Amino acid sequence: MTKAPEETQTKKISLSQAIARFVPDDSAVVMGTAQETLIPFAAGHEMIRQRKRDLTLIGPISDILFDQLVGGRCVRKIRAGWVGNVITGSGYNFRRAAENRTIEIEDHSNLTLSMGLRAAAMGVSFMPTRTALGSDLYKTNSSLKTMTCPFTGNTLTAVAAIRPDVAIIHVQRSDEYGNAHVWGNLGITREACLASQSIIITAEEIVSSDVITSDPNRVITPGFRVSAVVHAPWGAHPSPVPGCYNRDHEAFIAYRTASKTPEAFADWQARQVDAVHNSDDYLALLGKERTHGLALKHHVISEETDYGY
Amino acid sequence: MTKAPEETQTKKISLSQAIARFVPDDSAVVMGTAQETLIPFAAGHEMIRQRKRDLTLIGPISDILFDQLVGGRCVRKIRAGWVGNVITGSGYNFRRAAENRTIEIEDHSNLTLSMGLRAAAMGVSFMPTRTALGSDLYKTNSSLKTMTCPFTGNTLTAVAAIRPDVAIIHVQRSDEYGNAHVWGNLGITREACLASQSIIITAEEIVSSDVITSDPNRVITPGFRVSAVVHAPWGAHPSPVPGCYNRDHEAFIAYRTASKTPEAFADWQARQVDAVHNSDDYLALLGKERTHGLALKHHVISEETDYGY
Amino acid sequence: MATENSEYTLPHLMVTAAAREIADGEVIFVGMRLPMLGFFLAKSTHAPNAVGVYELGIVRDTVAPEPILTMGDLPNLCRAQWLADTADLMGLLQQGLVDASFIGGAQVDRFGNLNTTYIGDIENPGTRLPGSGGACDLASLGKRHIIIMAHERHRFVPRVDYITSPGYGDGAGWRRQVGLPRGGPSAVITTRGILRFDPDTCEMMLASLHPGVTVDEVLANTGWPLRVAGELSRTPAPEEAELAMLRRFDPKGYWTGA
Amino acid sequence: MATENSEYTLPHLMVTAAAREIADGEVIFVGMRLPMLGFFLAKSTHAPNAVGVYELGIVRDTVAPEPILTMGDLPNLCRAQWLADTADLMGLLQQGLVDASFIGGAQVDRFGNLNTTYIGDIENPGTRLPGSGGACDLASLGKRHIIIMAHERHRFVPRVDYITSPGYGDGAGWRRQVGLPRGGPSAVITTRGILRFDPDTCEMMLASLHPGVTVDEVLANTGWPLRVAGELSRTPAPEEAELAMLRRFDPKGYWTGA
Repeated sequence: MTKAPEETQTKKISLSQAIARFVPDDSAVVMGTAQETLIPFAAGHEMIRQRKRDLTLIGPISDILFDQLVGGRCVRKIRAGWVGNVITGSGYNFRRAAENRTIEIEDHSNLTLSMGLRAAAMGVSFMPTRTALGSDLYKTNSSLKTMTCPFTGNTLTAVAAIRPDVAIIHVQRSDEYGNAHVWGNLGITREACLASQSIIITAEEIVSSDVITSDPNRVITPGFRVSAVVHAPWGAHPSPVPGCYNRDHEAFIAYRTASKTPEAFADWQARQVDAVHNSDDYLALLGKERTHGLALKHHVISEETDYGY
Repeated sequence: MTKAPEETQTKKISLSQAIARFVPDDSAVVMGTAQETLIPFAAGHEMIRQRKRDLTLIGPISDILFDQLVGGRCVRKIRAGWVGNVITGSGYNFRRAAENRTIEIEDHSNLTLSMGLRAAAMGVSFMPTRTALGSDLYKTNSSLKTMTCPFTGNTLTAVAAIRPDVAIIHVQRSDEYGNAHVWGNLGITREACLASQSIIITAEEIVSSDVITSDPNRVITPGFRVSAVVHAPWGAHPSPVPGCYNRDHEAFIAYRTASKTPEAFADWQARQVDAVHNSDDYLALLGKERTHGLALKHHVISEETDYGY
Repeated sequence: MATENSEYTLPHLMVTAAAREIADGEVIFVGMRLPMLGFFLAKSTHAPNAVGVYELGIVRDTVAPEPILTMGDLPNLCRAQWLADTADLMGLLQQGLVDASFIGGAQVDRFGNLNTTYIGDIENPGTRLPGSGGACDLASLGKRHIIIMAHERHRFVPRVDYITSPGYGDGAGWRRQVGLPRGGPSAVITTRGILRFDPDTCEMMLASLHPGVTVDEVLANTGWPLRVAGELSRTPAPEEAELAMLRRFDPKGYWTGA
Repeated sequence: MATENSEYTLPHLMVTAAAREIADGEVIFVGMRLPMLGFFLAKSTHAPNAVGVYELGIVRDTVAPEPILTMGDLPNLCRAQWLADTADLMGLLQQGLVDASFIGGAQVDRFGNLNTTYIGDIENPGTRLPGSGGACDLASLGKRHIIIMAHERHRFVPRVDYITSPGYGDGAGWRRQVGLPRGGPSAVITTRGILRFDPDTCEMMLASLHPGVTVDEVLANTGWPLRVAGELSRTPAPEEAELAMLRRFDPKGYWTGA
C-alpha cells in the first residue's frame, strides 16, 4: 500500500542542514503554532547558532522562543499576538529591542493572527473578523482594515493574508517523507502549515510510513508539502510534548533571570545554545535526573480505531 | 476525572424522539456533511416517517438522501452543491420537483457551501472565496455577491453565512453526553457542527465517556453543544462508515430504478421507510447475508497515542 | 474496438487518454467515475509520484488497495496520506497548488464553459441536472482542467444554457476580467476525439480523432463550426498493459464496460 | 489576613472573588494565572457544570487531575472534552457562545479599556509589554469579561495609552458605534476592591472594598475621581473550604503565595 522506497526521496536531513537550507536570512518564519506546547526550541536555537539575521517571526504567543531569537540578534520584525514568558511575564530581550526600536512589531491578537494565516491557507487575500474594532491594534498593525459586510452592512475587521516562507512544526512522530502525527491542542498549526511556502518538521521520533498511515486523521498536513524532516528528540524542551514529556517550569523561571540583562543573556546563550551542537549535547546538559523528572508518570492510551475495509 | 453521573444529564433519547423534538416542520437541516460517507440515512428516514414538511436541506452532496426526502414531500428548499445518486447520476425525485418547481433550489459549489457554514461557525456574516466568478451560480444563489478585497483590490466572491437550525451527524461512537469520535474523511462536518443551533448525533455505538476522553483530538465537536444522542447501528447504510461497514453499492443501484417514477418511489418508501420502525426492523430487512457482505474484512488499527502526564 | 492483442471499449480509450493528460509529480484533484480510473492508470504507469486530492477530504499518493466504485469507498480511505476537511483541500486548490482536475458535463460550448445544472430556461427548465458539486471550484481555481463527456450535437452547443463551471467565458481575457485567478480547460476528451483550446482565442479546436472516427462525424456532432487543428492526430489505442490495469481497477466493468 | 480559622493571602481573596463571578452552566474562556484558579474554584464549588474553553485549543468540563501552573500543562490536556484548533474556539467566542472571560492588565481607564501593549508614546514607548494574546478577542467578542489587576494610581489612569482590549471606549454607545457585536467589562477585581460599571454611563464605580481597605485608600490609588456605589459592600473573605481547594490547585503557592 505504502510507497516503494525507490519511488520517493527521503526528506530526512540534520537540523543544521534544514535550517541552513530552508531558513535563509530575511525569511519569514512561523513557529510555536500550538502556543504553549510543542514549541520548536531546538530549531530556534539552531537559528541562533547559525547567526541568522533579519528574520520575521510569526506566531500567536511564542512563550520564550521569540525572546531568545531577539536576544540572538536574528530578528528584524515580529508579527505576533503576545511575546513574553508565559508563567513569569515579560520577555526582556523583546522588551529591550522594542523600547530601543531595533525591531519592528506588528501587533496582532491571537484571532487576527490565526485569520491572517487562514486567509493564506485558503488562498484568499483576507479574512473577516469582528475582533479588535475600536482597539489600537489598528495603529500598530497595517494588516488590519475596517470593512463593511456586503450582506449585512456591519463593520468588520479585515485581516490581510499572512504567507510565511517557512513553518517550523514540532511533532511527536513523522515518517521520513514528512507525514507526521500530532496530538494535543493544535493552536494555529493546521493553518500555519497550509499557509507556508515550505515546512520543516522536527520530530521526537522518526517512524515507518505504516505507523503514520495507520491513522490518517492524525496527520497534521500532507507530506507532499513538507520540505525537510529532522529527528529532534526533546526538541521542544522546555515546552511540553503530549505523549513525550511535561513542561519544564524551572527552565522558564530560570530564563527570567537569564534574560534580565544583555550580559546574563549572552552567558545563557553561550551555555545553552552555542555550546550545544546536537540533541545528545542538549540531553547531556539537561541531565538524566531532569529528563526523568519530566517524563510521563501517568498514561492514558487512545482507544483504537479501525481504518480497514 | 470524568463527570460524576449526577452532575450531567444524559442526552440519549430514541431516534423518533430526537427527530420529533429537534426537527420541527420548517427547520433548516444540514446533513450528509462527510459527503459520501457517514450519511445519516436512518435519521432522514425517520423524518419521512414523521411526515416532516417544509424543511430546508443543506449539504454539499447528499448522495441519495436528499432525493428520498424530496420524494417523501418533506422539503421546501435545498441549499446544496449537488443532488443526485453518486454512482448512477440523477436523483429523480429531486429532478421532478425541480422541473415542476415544487422546491426552491439555492445552487452552491462545495466550496461556497463550506464557506457559508464556516462563516456561521466563525461567527462572521460572510466568507471570501475566489470560486464561481463568472459562473451562473450567481443567478440561482442569492447567498453569493461579488466584492472587492480591501487590501488587493481583487474581485472576490462573498458567501453569506449559513446557519442551520440543526446538524444531524452520524458517528462511529459517542458517549451519552454528545462527545463523539469520528474518523475518515471529514468533509464539512466540523464547520457544520459549529455553525448549527443544535446538533443531533446518531451513533453506531454508545460508549462510556472514558473511551471518548482517551482521545480528545478525535472528538468532532464539544459535547456541550449537542442536543441529542441516538443509538443508531447501521444508521448510515447504504453509505459507508469507516471502522464499521462498507458502501452498499447494490442499494444505490437499486434506488435508481426505485426512484424513476413517483409510483416506484411510493412503493420503495412503503417497504424501506414506512414499514421500518427501528434499527432491528431495518437489520431484518437487510438480512444477515447482506450485512455480513458489507462488514470489514481487512483491518488496519490506528497506532496508539498517549495523552498522559 | 481492438488493439493488436485485445478488445477495448470506448471508456477504456477515454480513460487511457485521460491518464496521459497527467504528468509525473503533479497534484491532481480526482473526480468521480472515468477520471478516477484515469488517475489510477497514470499513477500505475508514467506518473508514480502524482498525488491525488479528493474533495471529500482525502489526500493519497497510492492507488486504493482494492477496486472501488467511488472515492468514498473505504479502501480509498485506508492508509491515505491525509484525511481532513473539504475546506483544507479547497484551500490547496484556491492557493493554486492543484495542477489539474477532470470534470464531466452535460453541455459544453466553444469556449469550454460547462453546464451540469439546468438545460433550458432557468425559470422553466426542461431538465434539472445534479449541479456543481466541486466542479465549479475545480474549473475556477485549478491550474488547468480536463473535460470528459459524450460528443453529441445537443451537448456541444454554441453557448451553454447555464455556466456551472467556467471555461474561457466569451473568449480571451474573460477569466481575468471576471476575477478568476488562473486556469481554464486544457482539453476535452470526448467519445469521438480530443479537443484543445487555441491559446490566443481560447476557442475549442479538434486536436485528435479516436480510432475509426472521421472529421466529418465530429463536425456533424458539434453545434458550431468547429475548427480543426493543423496537425490533427489519432488518439492512440490503449496498450495491453494499460488494459490489464484497467481491468484490475474496474474488474466488473461498471465504468469501463461496453 | 485571616478568616476565623485560617490565614489567607490577597491572591486567595482575588481568586475567590473571581470564582464568584462565574455562574453554574456558563461557558468560560479561561485565561492564565489567577483566573485559571478562579475557574477551578468555581467548578469545584457552585458551578460544577461550567465549561472551560482555553485558547490553545482545549475545551474541558473538568478540573485538571493534577495541579498545573499554566493551561498548556499536560494534565490540562488529559481527558479534555475536545482538543482542537484555536480558530474553532475563537469561532465559539465570535458567535457569542462564551459567557465570560477574565483578563489581566497593566493599565485600565474609567471606561474599562485595557492596555497590555505600550506604556507611553507608541512611537517612543517607555515600556513595551507582551501585547494582546487573546485578550483583545475576549474583550471584543465575549458576552462579558472581568478584569483582574493591581490597584495602583499609575495603572488606574483617566485614559489608557493604548487600547489593547476594548472596554466601553469613551462611554455609552461606543461599542456599537465601532462595530463590536456585544459585551464589555462587567467587573474589575483589584488588589483593593471590586469595581463595576454604571449601566447608563458605562463608567467604572467602586462596588466592594476588600477587608481592611478604606474608600479613601481606593480613591488615592485611582487616577480619576472615582464614583462610589450607593450600596458599597465588603468583599467576603474566602471560606475555609475554598482555601483548602486553592491549596490543592496551587500547592506550592506559585500564584497564590503571599
